This record gives sequence, C-alpha cells and structure tokens, in this order.
Amino acid sequence: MQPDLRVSVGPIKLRNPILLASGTVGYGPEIAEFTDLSKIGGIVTKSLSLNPRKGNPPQRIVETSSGMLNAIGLANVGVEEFIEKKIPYLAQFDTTVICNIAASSFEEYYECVSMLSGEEVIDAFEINVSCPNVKDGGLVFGNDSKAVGKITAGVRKVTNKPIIIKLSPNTASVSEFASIAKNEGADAVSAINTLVGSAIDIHSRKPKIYNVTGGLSGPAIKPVAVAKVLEIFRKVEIPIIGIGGIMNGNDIAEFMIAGASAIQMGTVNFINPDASLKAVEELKQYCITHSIERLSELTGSVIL
Amino acid sequence: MQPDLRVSVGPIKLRNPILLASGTVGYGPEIAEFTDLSKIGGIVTKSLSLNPRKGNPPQRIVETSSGMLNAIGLANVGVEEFIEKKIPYLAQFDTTVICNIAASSFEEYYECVSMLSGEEVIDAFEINVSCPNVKDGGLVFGNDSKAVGKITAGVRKVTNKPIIIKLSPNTASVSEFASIAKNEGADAVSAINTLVGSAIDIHSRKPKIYNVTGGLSGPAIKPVAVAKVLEIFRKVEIPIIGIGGIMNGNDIAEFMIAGASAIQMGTVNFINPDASLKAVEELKQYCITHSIERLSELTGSVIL
Amino acid sequence: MIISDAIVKDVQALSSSIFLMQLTAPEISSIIKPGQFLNIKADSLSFPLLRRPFSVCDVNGDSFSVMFDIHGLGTKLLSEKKQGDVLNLIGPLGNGFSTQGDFDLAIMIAGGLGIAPFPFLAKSFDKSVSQFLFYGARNNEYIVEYPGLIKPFIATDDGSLGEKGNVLDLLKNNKEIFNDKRVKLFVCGPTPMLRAIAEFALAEDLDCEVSTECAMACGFGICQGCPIESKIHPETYALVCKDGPVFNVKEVVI
Amino acid sequence: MIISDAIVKDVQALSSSIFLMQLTAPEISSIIKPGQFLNIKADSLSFPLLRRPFSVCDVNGDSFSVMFDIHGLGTKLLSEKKQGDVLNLIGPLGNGFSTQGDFDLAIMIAGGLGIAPFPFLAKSFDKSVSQFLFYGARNNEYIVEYPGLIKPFIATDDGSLGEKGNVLDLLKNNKEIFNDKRVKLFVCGPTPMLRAIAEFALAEDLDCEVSTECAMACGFGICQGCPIESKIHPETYALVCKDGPVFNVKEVVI
Ligand SMILES: Cc1cc2nc3c(=O)[nH]c(=O)nc-3n(C[C@H](O)[C@H](O)[C@H](O)COP(=O)(O)OP(=O)(O)OC[C@H]3O[C@@H](n4cnc5c(N)ncnc54)[C@H](O)[C@@H]3O)c2cc1C
Ligand SMILES: Cc1cc2nc3c(=O)[nH]c(=O)nc-3n(C[C@H](O)[C@H](O)[C@H](O)COP(=O)(O)OP(=O)(O)OC[C@H]3O[C@@H](n4cnc5c(N)ncnc54)[C@H](O)[C@@H]3O)c2cc1C
Ligand SMILES: Cc1cc2nc3c(=O)[nH]c(=O)nc-3n(C[C@H](O)[C@H](O)[C@H](O)COP(=O)(O)O)c2cc1C
Ligand SMILES: Cc1cc2nc3c(=O)[nH]c(=O)nc-3n(C[C@H](O)[C@H](O)[C@H](O)COP(=O)(O)O)c2cc1C
Ligand code: FES
Ligand code: FES
Repeated sequence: MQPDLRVSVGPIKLRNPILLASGTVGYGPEIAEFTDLSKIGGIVTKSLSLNPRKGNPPQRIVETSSGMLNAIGLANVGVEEFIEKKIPYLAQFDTTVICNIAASSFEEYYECVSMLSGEEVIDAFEINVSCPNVKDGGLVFGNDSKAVGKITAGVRKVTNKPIIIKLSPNTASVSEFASIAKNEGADAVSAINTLVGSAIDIHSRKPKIYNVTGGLSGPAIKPVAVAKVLEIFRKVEIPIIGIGGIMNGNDIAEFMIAGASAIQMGTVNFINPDASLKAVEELKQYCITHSIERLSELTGSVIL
Repeated sequence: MQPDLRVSVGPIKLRNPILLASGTVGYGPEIAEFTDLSKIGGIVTKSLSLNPRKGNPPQRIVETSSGMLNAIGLANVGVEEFIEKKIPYLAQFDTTVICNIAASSFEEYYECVSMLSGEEVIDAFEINVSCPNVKDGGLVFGNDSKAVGKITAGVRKVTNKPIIIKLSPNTASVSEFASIAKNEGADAVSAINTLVGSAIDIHSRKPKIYNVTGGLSGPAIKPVAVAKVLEIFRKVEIPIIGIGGIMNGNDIAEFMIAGASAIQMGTVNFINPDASLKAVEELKQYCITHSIERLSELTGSVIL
Repeated sequence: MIISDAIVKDVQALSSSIFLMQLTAPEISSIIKPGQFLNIKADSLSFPLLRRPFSVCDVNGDSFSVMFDIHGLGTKLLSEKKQGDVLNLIGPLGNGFSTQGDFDLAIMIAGGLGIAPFPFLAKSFDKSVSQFLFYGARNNEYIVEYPGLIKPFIATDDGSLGEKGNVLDLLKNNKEIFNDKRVKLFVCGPTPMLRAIAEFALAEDLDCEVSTECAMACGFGICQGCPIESKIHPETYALVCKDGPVFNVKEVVI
Repeated sequence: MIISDAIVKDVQALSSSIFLMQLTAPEISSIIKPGQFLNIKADSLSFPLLRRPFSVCDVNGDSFSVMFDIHGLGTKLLSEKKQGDVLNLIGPLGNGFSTQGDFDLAIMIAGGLGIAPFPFLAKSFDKSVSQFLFYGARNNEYIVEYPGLIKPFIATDDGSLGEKGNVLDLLKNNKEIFNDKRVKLFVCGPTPMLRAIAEFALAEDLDCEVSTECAMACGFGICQGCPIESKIHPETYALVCKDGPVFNVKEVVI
C-alpha cells in the first residue's frame, strides 16, 4: 500500500500536509541543506514587511521547559529584496511557496500583497496578524477582530491568490477571528502563532529577552494549539492549517484529526532540520498501520 | 543573616510567599503527610461549590511536554461538608487558609461566600472565575469582564474578608480583568489559572480527556504566567499572587521580581509533595546570596 | 507513605520487552504490602514531568522489585537505568490485596503485565491457603517466568503457549478446582479482562479483588485525577490511587 | 554542515568543573576548522529542547573533542555521558579563525573556558608562525592544562596562579614580544574581555579576531536568534552563528 499523502487547503493543493512555518526557515537556503523542499508540502517564508526591518537587539531567544521564547522582531529583507533575491532561489524547487506578510498598518498589508501578487512563484499569502514581538501592528491587530476583518477584506481586494490568515492564540475566542476571516474572504486560517511569554533573570532582575516578552513555541504549546484547532474546526467551516509544537508524524496526525487540513512545523527545524522529511515517512507509516488510503481523510475525524 | 520571608498580599499577611494552589492539595490532609503546613505561607483549598460535585468521568488527566492537562470538573464536597469536616482539620495548623470558590451562577458565588464568611479559620476567599473544565460558569465568566466585575462586587457585599479574584489566562488582556476586579473591591488577584488545551489519541481518534479539553499546567506554562503577572503589574495597582509552573525557589523569585507579592505552587505538589517546604529553604538561600534582607523587596523589582 | 531515594540494584530483561528492576529502599521494603504501588520519577528533569506508578512485584529484605514493559518514554528511561543509579519514589501507595479472610483457595489471574504483583502476593498468603495461577497473554513473548512463582495455567490469544484463548475461558474450563473450596479471586490485567472476570465473579458469587489502573498525576489522593465509579457511594467517585488500586468487585464499576 | 551521530569515546574531568569530551565522528572531524563549532543535542528528549553550541577543541584523526564546564542542565547531562553513548550533532558550523594571512606571530588570548578552541587552532598555524598564549581566569581552578598546548602566560583575578590581574594587563606588560613582528590576536572568552581586547587591538591597530558567544536556537542561520551589531552593514545585524562566531574586530560591535 502506498498511501496518498496529498491534501488541499481550500484552493491550495499540497504534495503532503507538511509546511515549514514562517520565521523558522528563513527564505529557504539554509534549511534546504537538510531537507529536500520538493519532498514536503511547501514552505512559508519569513514574515515580510514593505521595507527591510533590522529586528530587535539581542537577546532574542531563551529556552524554557519544552519550549522557547523568541522576540526576533520580524527582522526581514523587505519586499523588494525578497522579489529580487529570494524568489529566484525559491523558483528552483517544485514546492508550494506561501509568502507570509506582516505589516504595521492596514495600507502596508495591502501594498505588500499587491506588490507580490504578480509573482508566479508565490502560491498563496499567509497574513500574519499575530506577531507578539513588534510594537506597531502585531498583536494590536491580532487581538482586534475588527482589524483582522479589515485586513482580510483589504488583502482580498488586491490579490486573487489564496489568502491564509494566521491567528493569534492570545485571545479568548480564536474561532471568532476565524469566522471573521472567513466572512471577509480568507481561504484558510492558520493557527497558532506563538503565545506571549516572558522570563526574567533572577540574578540581574532583567528580562532575559530584550523585548521583555517574546513568543512561546515548541512542544510546550502543543496542547493549546490542538485545542485552538479543535475550537475552530467545531465552530467555523474554513480550512485550517495547524501549527504549534509539532515534532513528528504522530503530532501531525493529531492536528489533522483535530481538524487541520495541513500543518506547519516551526521550532523543530532549529533542532532537527530534517524533521519534516522524516515526518513524511512517519506519516506514510501511520497510514499503513491504520490502513488509511488517503491521509486527507484524517482531517476532522476526531470522535467527540 | 536570617532573611525575613514575610510578605503581605494586601491585607493578608503571610509567613512566606508560598501558598499551595487550589485543586492541587485537596483540603489539606494528604499533602500534610509531606509538608508541614505551618512552615509555609498557606493553603488554598480545592474549589468549592454550594453543593457537592462529582466531577468529570475519567480520563481526567494527561501528561504533555513539561506539563499536564486536567479536567477534574471541580469535584468537591460542597460548602456544608467543607464546614463540617474540613474546617476542623485545617483549624489545627498555624497557617493561612484561603478558601477557593467556584460557582455556576452569580447567586451561588454570593451564597457560598456568605455561608463561609463567618468561619474564623478562613483568612481570605479566592474566587475562581476561570475554571476551564466545567460547562456552566468557569470560562463563561472568566472571559467576560462584566461578569467578573459583577461577581467581585457581589462577593464584596457579603464578606469583609479579603477577596482574591483568580484570573483566566485565556483572554487577550488579563490586566483589563485585574483592573475591573480592583474597581469592584477585590483585595488582590491571582494569575494564572490553567490554559485551555487538548490532546487526541491518534489511534482511537478520541480526545485523551473525557471533557475533550482540559487545563494546561506545569513548567510548560511558566513563561505565559510570568508574562501575565508582568502585564498586570505594569498596568494595574493591585497585589498579585503569581501562579503557573512554579517548581522551586528560583521560580518563586522570578514571579516576585515580575510583580507578584506571593505565589502558589500547584502541579509540583503531585510530583514532589515536599517541594514547597524545600522552596522555603531555597528562598532563604537566594536572599542570603543576594543580600536581600526582606524578601518582599523583590516584588516588582524587575528592571525594564 | 514516604518520599525516598532508592538505589538501583539490578535491571534485568525478562523478555524482549519486559524488565525486572530491583531497588534497594529499606524503609519502603519493610512496610509495603502486595498490591500496593510506588510512584517513581523516571528522570529528575521536568520532562517526563509526572511520576510513573508501578505495583510492587516482590520484596526481598531491603529491596523490592518492579516489573514493567516499555510503554512510552518513562518506562524506556527506566529500562536504561544501571546499577547504582538513584531513583526517587513515593510509596507505599494505595490499598493492596486482602490476603487475610474467609478463603482457603487463592486463585490469581494475570493478564500480560498483570503478573507483576503476584510474586509478592503469592508469598503473602497463609500456609493453609492453596494457590492457583491463571496467566493469559497475547502470545508467548508476554509470558515471563518468575522464579518461585507456582506453575501457572497458561492461555495465549494465538496459542503460542498453553491453551489458545483467553484466561477467563481457561478458568471456566478448570472450574473443577473450585470444588468444595472457599475461593477468592485476585486479578490484575487490562481493564477489559478485569471487567469480564468481575462479571463472572459476581455471577458466580465468588469473592474477587481486582487491581485497577488509571492515569494518575499524584498517586496519593490530592489531584482527583483517577476516578472510578463507586457502587457504594455513587454520588462521588472512588479514587484508584487512594481507595484502590485493589478493589473488591462489589465496590466499583470497572 | 551535516547532522550526524557521534559516539562518545571518553569524558574526562580536567578540573572539578571542566570536562573534555572526545567524540568519534569521522566526517565532521575531517572537515571542521579551528573556531568552528558544533551544535549538540544533550538528550534525545524534548527537554532540554535546544541543541547546545560548543567550539571544536581539538581534532585527532576520526575524532574531535569539546571542552566545557557545567553551566546548566545541558552541560550537566553531557558531563554524565559514558563511553559508547551516542550524541546527535550538527556541524561544522560558522566561520572559524583565519589561520592564513599576513602575520608571523599569533597571540592567542583565552579567558576561562575561552581556552576551548585553542588546542586545535594552535596546531593549525603554518610552521613559520610563532605563537604565544595568554590565559586569564578567575582563579587557578579555571586554568586547565591541555597536553601539547604551548606554555601560557597566566593571569588570575585572585593571583592564585600566574600574575594577579586580568589578561589584557598581562598582555600589555609583555608588549615587548610584539617587537618587529606582524602580530595577529586570536581571542576567545567572556564578552567583557572580548570587548576590552577589541578596543585595545583597534587602538593599537593590531589585527584581531574574536570568537563571540550568543544564545542560539538553530546555529545555522534560520532562526535569526543570534544578532550582533555589524560595523559594515549597520542596517542589518550580522548573525553570530553564520557570519561568526569568529569575527574580525573591525566587522562587529562587541
Ligand atoms: C496502580 C498502578 C500500578 C501499575 N503497575 C504496573 C506494573 O507493575 N508494571 C507495568 O509495566 N505497568 C504498571 N502500571 C502502568 C504503568 O504506570 C504505565 O505503563 C506507565 O506509567 C507508562 O509510562 P510511560 O512513560 O512509559 O508511557 P507513556 O505512554 O509515555 O505515558 C504517558 C502518560 O500516561 C500515563 N500512562 C500510560 N499508560 C498508563 C497505564 N496503563 N496506567 C496508568 N497510567 C498510564 C503515564 O503515567 C504518563 O503520565 C501501573 C499503573 C497503575 C496505575
Ligand atoms: C559558538 C559558541 C561556542 C561555544 N563553545 C563553548 C565551549 O567550547 N565550551 C563551553 O563550555 N561553552 C561553550 N559555549 C557556551 C555553551 O554553549 C553554553 O555553556 C551552553 O549552551 C550552556 O548550556 P546549559 O544547558 O548547560 O546551560 P543553561 O544555562 O541551562 O542553558 C539555557 C539556555 O541558555 C543558553 N546558553 C546559556 N549560556 C550560554 C552561553 N554562554 N552561550 C550561548 N548560549 C548559552 C543555552 O544554549 C540554552 O539554550 C559556546 C557558545 C557558543 C555560542
Ligand atoms: C524564532 C521564531 C521566529 C518566528 N517568526 C515568525 C514570523 O516571522 N512570522 C510568523 O507568522 N510566525 C513566526 N513565528 C511563529 C511560527 O511560525 C509558529 O507559528 C510558532 O513558532 C508555533 O509553531 P512551533 O511550535 O512549531 O514553532 C516564529 C517562530 C519562531 C520560533
Ligand atoms: C489537577 C488540577 C486541579 C485544579 N483544580 C483547581 C480548582 O479546583 N480551582 C482552581 O482555582 N484552580 C485549580 N487548578 C489550577 C491551579 O490552582 C493552578 O492555577 C494551575 O495549575 C497553574 O499552576 P501550576 O502550573 O503550578 O499547576 C487545578 C490544577 C490542577 C493541575
Ligand atoms: S492520582 Fe491523584 S488523586 Fe489519584
Ligand atoms: S542561532 Fe539561529 S540564526 Fe543564529
């Protein structure tokens, strides 16, 4: 038996459900040393803003129990350099490229997307309305359902490509945001971005992270992410990309059963940059063990 | 040097900042086999409702990476049996007793508190408006700032004892809730209760927990809890009891530096039931190392 | 019930996946009773976070043993322990089997790893009590020999050892051993097996104690994580860790 | 840059808290250069989650070594490894020291554990290059002897070994060794020391490379977790893991 790992996220067709999460694989080259991008579902590029951003001063990361905090501050090359230098690189792979956008104003979102919408290499946009690590934009948008609705609607107007809204877990009701995204024309949502967290050095009494708070990711947050995916799945009819603490094929199966059509692997790339490739095999094995012909059947198959 | 570990949480004076968290030490007897309650700050009793509650069917707990999910469902003996059987037991210890109340309606909160308010053994009430594991009450209240305000005001009317409002982390702005609690007469807030999480068995496709979702606790959530304490500390002037993933004296120092006047240890009691007693020594040692005469100086000493 | 460090004396593989670990812990060894359990920290790290419960398998002087298979991370870490390693544990926990009482034939029924508590139990009966052991498992891989344990009646699902079939059928087929005896059943194994045997025991009016299992956070009654439906007080759950893990089948709904 | 399993050949305590671990990993040993580093998974569990970066200390045939002190959990776990244990690592990472160039005197300056990369570096210079080693530490406990390494100038904060004082003063006091030489400094140690020596080198117009440290998540350029202020492109940060960890002091703000 050769299980069929292909999945669809709304209009987006993927070879398999494994995407590499934004901000955890740059624009491709470094991770490509360890993972054959044409064997996985695709890559979500580091959040882009209109102009290059230098990001936060160090210290930007700190390890926590089964997790890590980061406050990179959306360091990125900006749209122009992305088009000039990164797109040609990505073009060489037979893989799905999802371009993640993070902006500080409504207009910047629309402008970024319309500048990039003509690029053939880009298969879809993921709109990051939930970065906890920048002062302007970021969570200010992510926790305001009206803003998320407005951004979705605005982006929808400037591109025909699929739009995925990346949701914040730092809200009382993630499904409310998913529902607004859906109503304003999003093709899918991805959940979750990082949880706001902090750590303080008890000797110096200074926050361990320059930005005071950072985003918590890794296995520690997996139960929260699974619950958010379940919540969206039960309340809103929209394709979901599950994210949060996924380390291997079993974790992927768990998110799909909870309602995800595809998933993203983030933090694990830092530790085992070949984890996504291994997960393809693990998923195959899981399908064989459970006599699953089409992996996509898993989506939302949770027995409640 | 013999550091002074005494702290105050508003009107509540504690021998040291270490309280045992509600739901993690029952009503005292079992933990008393391992920890001398008169050497720690005090104990917060398991959430009480007016009538006894049987709680959720099994499975109620599942382990996650550096954390655990629980959905006990507020199993408790009810106010009457508490008064009759548990209070006499607690009366024998020279320790602070905080009585935690969780109800399904506004009136039930007021009734529980007024029934218990005359009990001398009870030094303060902690009002749990944030249990994620019951259908009625629980998060329905915890995520609704008007409801939290109303409960606080109502409880304030029926008791002169100190009131602590236990806040949910499953909201966009914990400080908003702290502020409302303060305005309606709360003496302190405690933060945080558990995060909503879930886990699914990939073989049976059933949620691992009967209640589908549970509350995530343990070291995994510490960074989130520290960030919530920091947020409240920076925005609202109200004493804070820090809770979430505290395992030892160093963790306690971290929460105090972030803004907590006292703390609660929860999940760690299941693993090392003598952890609170050890933490008293660890805190002393920390004070000596850093030449801190009064531990209470730590509160909010974070350098931002 | 104490928290104690125990020193690993030996870890031995009884089969490809079943291990016997001997631990030196004088205080616990001197007070623990058959059917009670220990809650063991497999690692000093916060991952795995919780302790792991194991029945006492046997006691010899200062040391006791636990028998386990590799289930997940915790048991994998335990299987890798070496002589001299130190493990922290809490015990003895729960209520064990009642070895005293109105019976002169003790029938122990084990399903797979459910054999674990029986070496110690078997030693603990009065001399006057005669014993039989019924031992069922998936296949011969899961049947281990334990020195000193009486020769069992064996059943395996695939017939690779003993009778083909389940252990309850094996017991029924040998019902003649009950004749004229005051029988008590002592059962440990997976829940479906416990349930089947409990039904049988209730129907036949046989005294029967079962050792139950349940996910646990604390193991000593403070987390309320281990409920089991009580027949005696249906308005509350009993706790597997504190009121059990051994229950009379008349007490709980399995 | 590969992911590879390495086999622990030996773990040796050089002092009460400093360890030397030898690892067999032919592929990495054959290509790694002095000043480059390895990102080692101390445990296969998800706690501790991240790999831990260590400079290559020395290379001998198929194996290489790393030198470390017990800092926190990761290094504690490493110190407990035994011969035959398998560790997963990624390497070689980063850019090492430039051993080629326009100098005939290499002065290595180590602060504490900053000695780690120098055994390998010392072996890698051209024969024509003469070498000195300046070695500073808190006290004699932190000064380790490494076979084959040239005899160092030593300074300790408390004077328990060598000169009392810091290593920069020691260097200044021995400035006569620079005479008529084309000098290059190679520095590794805590950031305040790197900063002081960088200032000195810039003031004296000495060629100087420093090995920097920074918290890292990935170690190979994908997380952006390890920024360092660049003098050349101030509009972006350089990355310690990818653009460093060894930088010329003219390139970055330390
Ligand atoms: C009273 C009691 C006595 C036991 N005696 C034995 C024994 O003698 N020998 C033996 O091999 N096993 C015994 N078990 C089961 C044993 O505790 C589990 O196999 C073990 O906890 C699995 O841990 P793990 O990390 O390897 O597995 P994982 O699957 O990684 O564990 C994950 C979590 O699930 C819990 N868990 C998994 N399986 C079980 C289970 N069957 N029962 C309870 N919790 C579970 C673990 O404690 C842990 O919290 C007993 C259980 C109980 C409750
Ligand atoms: C390029 C490079 C080379 C290094 N070479 C050596 C070496 O040869 N010998 C040696 O002893 N140490 C070296 N270090 C430092 C070493 O990585 C840390 O001591 C180690 O990560 C501490 O881990 P821990 O779990 O014991 O400590 P913990 O304090 O528990 O670690 C917690 C977290 O902080 C990070 N961290 C803590 N201290 C440092 C530090 N100084 N630098 C970077 N991250 C840190 C850890 O990676 C981890 O994520 C090097 C660091 C870098 C960046
Ligand atoms: C270092 C780091 C940088 C990140 N940068 C971005 C980013 O630029 N844009 C974004 O949408 N998400 C970003 N994320 C969030 C991840 O894409 C992902 O949502 C999150 O880490 C949870 O998944 P994980 O637990 O698998 O890492 C970042 C995460 C990390 C750890
Ligand atoms: C098993 C369990 C039961 C709990 N029951 C209650 C409860 O009845 N009332 C309450 O206010 N909090 C309850 N909590 C939450 C804890 O008091 C605490 O807020 C939370 O566990 C975070 O702290 P920790 O990480 O130290 O456990 C419970 C937590 C656990 C793990
Ligand atoms: S396991 Fe905690 S009460 Fe039973
Ligand atoms: S450590 Fe990840 S980019 Fe340098």
